Amino acid sequence: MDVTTILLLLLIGSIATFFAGDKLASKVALIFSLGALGLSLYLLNLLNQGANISYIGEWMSSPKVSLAFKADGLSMAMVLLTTALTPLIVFSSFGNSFNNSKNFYALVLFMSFAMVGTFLAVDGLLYYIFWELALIPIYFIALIWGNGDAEDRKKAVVKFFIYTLGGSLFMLIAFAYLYSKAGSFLIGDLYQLELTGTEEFWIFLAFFLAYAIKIPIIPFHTWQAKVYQKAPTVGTMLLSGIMLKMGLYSVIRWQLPIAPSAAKAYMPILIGLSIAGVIYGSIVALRQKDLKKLLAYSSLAHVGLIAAGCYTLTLDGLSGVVSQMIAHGFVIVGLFFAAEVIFRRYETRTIADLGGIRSQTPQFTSMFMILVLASVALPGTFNFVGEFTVLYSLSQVNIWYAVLGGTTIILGAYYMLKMFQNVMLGETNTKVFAEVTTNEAITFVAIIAFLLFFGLYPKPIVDLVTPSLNEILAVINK
Amino acid sequence: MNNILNQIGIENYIFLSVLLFCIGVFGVLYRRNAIIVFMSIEIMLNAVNLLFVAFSTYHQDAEGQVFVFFSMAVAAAEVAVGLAILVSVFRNLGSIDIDNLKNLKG
Amino acid sequence: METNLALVLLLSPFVGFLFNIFLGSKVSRNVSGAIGTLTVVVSFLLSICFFAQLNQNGKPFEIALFDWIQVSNFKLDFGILLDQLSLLWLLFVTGIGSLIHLYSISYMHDDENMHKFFAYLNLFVFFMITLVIGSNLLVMFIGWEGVGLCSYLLIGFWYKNQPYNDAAKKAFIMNRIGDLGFLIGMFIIAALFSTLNYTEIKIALSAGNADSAMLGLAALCLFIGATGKSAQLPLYTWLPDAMAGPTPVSALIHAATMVTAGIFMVTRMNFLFDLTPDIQHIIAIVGAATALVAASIGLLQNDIKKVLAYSTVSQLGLMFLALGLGAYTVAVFHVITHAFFKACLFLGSGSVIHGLHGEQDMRKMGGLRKAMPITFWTMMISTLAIAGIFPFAGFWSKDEILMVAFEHNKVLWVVASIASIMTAFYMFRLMYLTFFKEFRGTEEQKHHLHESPSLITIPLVILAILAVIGGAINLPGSMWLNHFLEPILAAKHEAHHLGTQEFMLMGIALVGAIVGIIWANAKYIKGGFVPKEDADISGFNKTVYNKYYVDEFYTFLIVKPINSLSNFFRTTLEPALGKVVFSFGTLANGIGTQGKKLHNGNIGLYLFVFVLGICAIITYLFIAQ
Amino acid sequence: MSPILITFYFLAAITLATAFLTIYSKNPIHSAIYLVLCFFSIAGHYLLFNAQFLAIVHIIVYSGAIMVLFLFTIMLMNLNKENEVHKPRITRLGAIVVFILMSIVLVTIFINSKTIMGEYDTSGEDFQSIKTLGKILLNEYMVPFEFASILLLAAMIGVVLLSKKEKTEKK
Repeated sequence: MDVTTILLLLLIGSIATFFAGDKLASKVALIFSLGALGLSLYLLNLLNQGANISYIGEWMSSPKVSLAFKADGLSMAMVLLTTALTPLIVFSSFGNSFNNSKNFYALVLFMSFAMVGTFLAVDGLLYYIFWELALIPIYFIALIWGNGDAEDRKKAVVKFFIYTLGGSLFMLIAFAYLYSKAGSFLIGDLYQLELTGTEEFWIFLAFFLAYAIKIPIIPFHTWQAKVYQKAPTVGTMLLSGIMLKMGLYSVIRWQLPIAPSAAKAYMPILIGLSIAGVIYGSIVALRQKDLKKLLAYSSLAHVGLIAAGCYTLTLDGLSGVVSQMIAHGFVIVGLFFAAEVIFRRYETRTIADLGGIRSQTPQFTSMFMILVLASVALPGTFNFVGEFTVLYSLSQVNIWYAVLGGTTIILGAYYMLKMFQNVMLGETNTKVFAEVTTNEAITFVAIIAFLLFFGLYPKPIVDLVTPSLNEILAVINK
Repeated sequence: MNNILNQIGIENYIFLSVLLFCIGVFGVLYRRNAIIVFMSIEIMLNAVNLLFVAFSTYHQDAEGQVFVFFSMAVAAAEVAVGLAILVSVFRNLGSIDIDNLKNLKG
Repeated sequence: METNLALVLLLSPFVGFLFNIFLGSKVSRNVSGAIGTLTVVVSFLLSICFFAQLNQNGKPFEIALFDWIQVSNFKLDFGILLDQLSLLWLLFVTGIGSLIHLYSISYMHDDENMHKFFAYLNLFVFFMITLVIGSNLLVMFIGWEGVGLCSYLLIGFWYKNQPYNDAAKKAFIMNRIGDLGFLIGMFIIAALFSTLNYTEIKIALSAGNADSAMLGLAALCLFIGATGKSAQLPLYTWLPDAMAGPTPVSALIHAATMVTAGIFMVTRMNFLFDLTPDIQHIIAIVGAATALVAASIGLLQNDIKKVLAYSTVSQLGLMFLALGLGAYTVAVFHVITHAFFKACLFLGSGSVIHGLHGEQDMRKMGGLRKAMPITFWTMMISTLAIAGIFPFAGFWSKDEILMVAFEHNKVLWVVASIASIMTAFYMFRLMYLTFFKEFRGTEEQKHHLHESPSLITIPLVILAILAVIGGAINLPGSMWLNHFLEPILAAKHEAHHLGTQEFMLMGIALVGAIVGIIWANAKYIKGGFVPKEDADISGFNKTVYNKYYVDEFYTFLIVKPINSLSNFFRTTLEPALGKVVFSFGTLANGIGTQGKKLHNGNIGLYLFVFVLGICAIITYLFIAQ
Repeated sequence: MSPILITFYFLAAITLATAFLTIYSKNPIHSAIYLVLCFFSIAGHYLLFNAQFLAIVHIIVYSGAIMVLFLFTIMLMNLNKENEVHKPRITRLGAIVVFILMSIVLVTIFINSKTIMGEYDTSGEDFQSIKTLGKILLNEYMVPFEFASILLLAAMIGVVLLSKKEKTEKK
């Protein structure tokens, strides 16, 4: 039993969904994604018992590429994030009807497959293939099932596709160079490379371009808001909940250990840029008129803080980053789902057209409120654990980083509460807002329960990732 | 058996081939008539064949000649197809002036 | 056993919250209110038990429940610490909390969302207890943010009114500014001592090898946190706006309990502040300035609750003055007495508002003495207490603050005294305008004037009694509070021996208060003066009436720039960045367009280039060899 | 000057001259005839090397088959008029320049590469008689030989398809 079974299950699920036909597609997708969740939990259990669930096989001899999937705590945490969010995302879309839903759900599962592959692969080229593979389904999801004017959408999505693809090419170049030095793509061999300062700088820069665009760190974020707005909510959830974590995960797994001295040398710039993203994203979010765009910029701000945590190169920073990644993944999916719930009833996402919903739907209000509060990192939610640890690690590097990064708790509260006030509160809206359905409520409750539970007891996740982060830090500090 | 090159020298053949080849190139560039251009290509092909045979003798090895044999086979096929294309071009355009063939424009 | 009891003490209000939020709409209003009240009473009773136990054996009760957040150099657990300080706070938080819950059953009876009100109120008590009984700073921070959240929820309780929501949002964000300070302070402390546990910090500090500059910074950051929560300069502006919430909320959260969290925190960390005299100076100055500024604004306010709000800010300023002077016990003493009489005043004003069906403008009140005798008398007692009249509770505590100030710094003493005189004036102004002379409201309101039901008056009476006798806990002779808190606050301040100077100071304070009362009496009773309409106010009065335009100043200085920056980013910078990215695409397109011209379809040209290319390649290969 | 050398110069002169005239003649028919002469002279060179098999194949394929094709095509298109418009002067000048450049490049390179070549040796073995070549072709080069036939077959089919008159257009 090794981790490839998850990959296989998702791939088979994707194919099965495609052949299940339009009527059954969503249910088949849900079953397979739940299966993947169960399987990854089982594998996690095996890992905790000390079993070897990695898989290394031959693939190509020249260039020497192997099918290497390694599962340590960090990878498993990210895989679990993916496999836990996928059924949620699939389930959350039960209230929508899509044309050609078999293609749609097959693409969703396929994307999940590619993302899990990215998190597991430890062979550079294999990782790169999965990394790019994940881009293809989201391109079609956003392009075909998106909303708004088709021309506008096409422009935004194509820009996103080419932009991220262009960034990744630099990463490919870096891998090619590393291969020429090491004669192998395996991560262990790449870790052991002795690179000169100049080489490290260029490799770091190449990785940085790929990841900064994917994460996104300002000023590489321009694709984000439009795509989030135009993509269908499922696509937005996949993008913001999981896909941008691919970038952050890769920073930890690939960029920092391969080019550690560059990371150390440019730490102030990197942290500065990330924190600038925090403040910039928060400020831009203040005056957004579209609910999804506002959430997109809030995501930009939060991810900026996470990236800053990555570049502190401390154990606290990295473990905080993992917690915050998972927490943010859940909360942003929840928030986008709330936007979707509103859209299903009011057919609009313009904040100015909303308001006065609270009096009609107490349940939805409470759940939305909790998600908003989690997003502003109220103590007791998992986000607080992550944000606290990240800010703490920043303060260890330099107290001013923590002060500047900490503005997120002020500005974040400002724009989120302003949004909540304009969307939910005020005189009762003239349009009827139906209370959430059971399906919708289940999605919300699952997310909220997760956030609150780990907010009070984050130990399992921290314990899971700490050993692997220590290994990576050992490589960084060697 | 005497090596013929003892009396002529490989250089002479090289120069001959080079000149022949360059004449072919010149023809390709100089003329507009597609048939003449085609002939120039044949000349270039022959120049190369000649060199092959010369070196085959130089090395006292048959490989070169075998290669020439195949290249002749290919040349025959190529000429047949090329001329057929020319015929069909002529049929459609009424001319085989290569300056008229501008449909490849990007 | 003790652990379980402590957990019950903590979780009982939370159970009330869960009940009310999930089942509150299904049971009747009275049941929901009763459950809400009962859960708090349970906590109160348990607090008494613990208090009695502690009084007996003097040993604080500390327990770590489970590991929470783990960072590289230390672990944070979810710990409970029940010592003298936290139990003192627990007693009055749960005690006054119970009374106010009781009061709310009647006060909120007609509100459609009554069960939610009780849910939030219970949640508030839960978080307040968490804040108080945590054994480390981070658990305090949970409560700290949690009470901020409840404050947000309760200020915006009438959510259909957008200005109320604005006030709620403002309160939350102002608090968060302070919270950031708190967080940073925690980070510094954690970096210095690798722990956030109070006892461990204290031990580490007594080793005395910490960098004093960093300690100062940590203390300053924590104090910034306190200014946010306790509404001190420059972050006080949210508290008057917070009066948008229902009156019991103002009484509980914005007068008696939550706003004293800052004082609790500074007292908790007294060992840290004692080591940083510079920061103590800052605290004292900020406290005195706040007392004066808020009192002066209070002089001219016409909204009955706003007057009380500014009075609260001013009194909190006095407490911080005491803290800054190192007189922690005095501050705690004033916190407790203030909790009694200010809660009583707020509840009384709530009773008035209830009687007038929501009218809050004092210009439209007057002559209510006869219609609402109990409310009048209880409020009168509390007013005397807050004005500092012998022998009411406020006299003792305020007098101690003034005495401490006199000992340390005469300027601060003068400022504090002026603030006290102003307090006496505006409080009696409030009483005169509300209860004396003729009724100035509409006929219909006059017709409906009535005393509030007993559920409202009973808490008033209890609180009034406490306002009378509350001073007893720390009378200059016995100094019970000082002794009780001695294990926590290494008694720097020996009890004052009652000498001539002390009696003189008491006399001056008393005279000052009486001057304030006479001044108010002369103006509003004898002069029959009624404040003018908003439009008619002019000159300096207008500046004061408009709160020195501080809100406008903040809007102009911070909110507007951020918003216009946001607009600038959104409309200018974002598209510009987008264009930069797009320019790569445009560049590629341009190369394509130009390159297209080379492909003109001229085979001759292609051949030329081809041959030249061959020449070049051959030459290159040859030279390269 | 040995007779062989004189023969070589004679043949070389014919080759170059006829090649040049092929390109230079304005009448395509003349070009074709010069080309035939050129091919014959090249066959002569082959004979000079004693490569009888190639010489004969060359004459059959080039002078026979290919030239016939050329001539047929020229006749078919009725191109025996000297009506070709010359390219612009600049192009012709360019062609000459490129011709010279190419010659110089190639000649220089061959001259410089001469040092690598060794002595002319005589192995004494028979390496180019028809018998030997036949053996080599049908043993070592069996597969390519067969492929060559397939190529020719394919070319044949292609030519038939290409030169067939398209009927679809008329419909």
